[in-house]
Amino acid sequence: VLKQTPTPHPQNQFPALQWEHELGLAFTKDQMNYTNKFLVIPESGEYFIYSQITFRGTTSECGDISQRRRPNKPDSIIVVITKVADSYPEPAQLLTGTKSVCEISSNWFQPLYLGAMFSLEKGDKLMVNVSDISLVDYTKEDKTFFGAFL
Amino acid sequence: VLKQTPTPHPQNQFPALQWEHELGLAFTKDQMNYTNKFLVIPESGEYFIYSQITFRGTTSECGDISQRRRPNKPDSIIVVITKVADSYPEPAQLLTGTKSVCEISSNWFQPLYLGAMFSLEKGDKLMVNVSDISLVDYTKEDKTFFGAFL
Amino acid sequence: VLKQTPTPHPQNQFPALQWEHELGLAFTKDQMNYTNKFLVIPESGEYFIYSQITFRGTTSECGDISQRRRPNKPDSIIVVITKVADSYPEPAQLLTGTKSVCEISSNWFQPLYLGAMFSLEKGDKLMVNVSDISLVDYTKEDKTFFGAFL
Amino acid sequence: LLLLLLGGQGQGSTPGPRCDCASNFQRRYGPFCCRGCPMGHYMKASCTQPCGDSTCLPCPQGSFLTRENHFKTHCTRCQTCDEGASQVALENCSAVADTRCGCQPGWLVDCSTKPCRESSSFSCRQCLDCETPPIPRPCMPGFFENGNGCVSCPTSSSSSCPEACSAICGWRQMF
Repeated sequence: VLKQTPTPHPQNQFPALQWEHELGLAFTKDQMNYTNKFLVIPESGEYFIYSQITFRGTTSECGDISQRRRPNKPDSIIVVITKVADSYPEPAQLLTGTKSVCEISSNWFQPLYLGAMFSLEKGDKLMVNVSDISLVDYTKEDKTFFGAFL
Repeated sequence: VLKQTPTPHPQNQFPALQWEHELGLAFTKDQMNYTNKFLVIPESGEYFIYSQITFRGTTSECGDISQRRRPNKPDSIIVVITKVADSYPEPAQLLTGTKSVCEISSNWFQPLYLGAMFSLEKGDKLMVNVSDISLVDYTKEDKTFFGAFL
Repeated sequence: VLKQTPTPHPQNQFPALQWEHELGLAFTKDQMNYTNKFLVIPESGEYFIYSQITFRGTTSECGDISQRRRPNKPDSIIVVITKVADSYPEPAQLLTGTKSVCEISSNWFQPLYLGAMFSLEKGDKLMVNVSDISLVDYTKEDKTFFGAFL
Repeated sequence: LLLLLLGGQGQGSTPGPRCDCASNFQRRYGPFCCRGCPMGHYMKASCTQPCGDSTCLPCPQGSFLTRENHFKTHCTRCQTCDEGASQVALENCSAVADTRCGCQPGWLVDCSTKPCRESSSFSCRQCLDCETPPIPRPCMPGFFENGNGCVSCPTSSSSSCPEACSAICGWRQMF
């Protein structure tokens, strides 16, 4: 994953992540194409799509147990793998990882992993959206990654 | 995953989940058959089997830190992918995801993901069992899913 | 996974796990070879590599909320899938799962799952390293596992 | 003319034991119905003659199968007792039974979860601290000890302020 440059995104949509697709462990093959945050599907078929996002943050308000009267509401971390197709104007959420966060420690970090098989069409585009880009650990390629294979 | 109709199950066995296998993102192909909570293997070979279950609940007794004398015992969430074969009368646990739950927040939600390759025989049947069906988030197909491919 | 015999390991390196590769659900095929903690790649190509490690421990110091002045630093659990190649003297970290641990319960247990596709060369060796071998649940083969396929 | 056909249904001319895979301890492999393997053995190969025995080999060390007349091609791996949780093997794994893990005499089985499930992990605790009540630990900040429980500190000014609550309501005592 690349260090993310904050970009405006529609209010009801989670921001999409940018990815490195050539350096280090990253690679594309057999006409699988990466462009502008999207993996572009080169031929129709069943693809296994996967991603891991490592999130990290400082202590959450919910975890502040000193002034506690009753349990607080948790924060959350969310990752969504989304498909955009020419055949239909609305993106489709293929995979969602969602976890509540109520950590009592001074800082926290945790991964969310997703992976499943989907029937895709040539030209379909895949992106990864997250609830809060500032919580994404973009420091190392082995912690946060995204891919698909036929 | 489908909304689950509570069904009686043997005391020492976790309940199996029911799945949608045709609507939306769900599909079966190449004689892979889904029937009565089971994926039925059409031909012998090595299959990659995967599942994600999103669990959600309200605060757990363990997380009630106000009445604390000493650390409480956690509750737990468990998902097991099980194989049933004609060749042997006892089911085999292929994959197990198990996590302790001791949340201090008013509510919590988290996924458990599993995936691995297994050598399977034609006619083998796969099901997904969970420790507590009432904690399974069945609301959206991209949060809780199950599949296998050759 | 096998019960681990503690072995000396370089200070800056996490210990590697030992695996069962024949009994029960474990198997190797098509010249994929397992020797001395390593999976050895038999032919060049793109491999999907995956592993789950179930960690378990007793309550962590960070989770001791009775003496709390301000939030403690969390412990952590880390799993790394590492590649060792003849072509380069240093191992490469392919996949990393890292999670903070600050549990208030008397004991805790949780899995970390990893899986992704990599371009590998014939003779490359894969191993799984963990931050603390004593926290690994080695009791059952369906909780902690490791594999790769072409 | 009544032609009465009995027996083997085309499986060889001599009338042998009933061999039509109907009984539950026979299974069809290709043209033949085979008999299964005994407990403690896995099926290496199916039979090569009608109603023959499958080739069955003993489960390797560290694996087992508990059932008779089966057709499983690999044995189940024995579980390992969790030494980190002070478990011991009450019964070692054999070819016909899994390891039975438990606690040594004088130690208490302490289930790891609440509720305790059959598959829940457990640890063993020495019994010298089984009977004695748990060492009382101070209540959480914002709570004070009342009887054997913790009660939240008063916030209204009408009631007195227990010492443990001085950080919360102690200022009122000064006026």
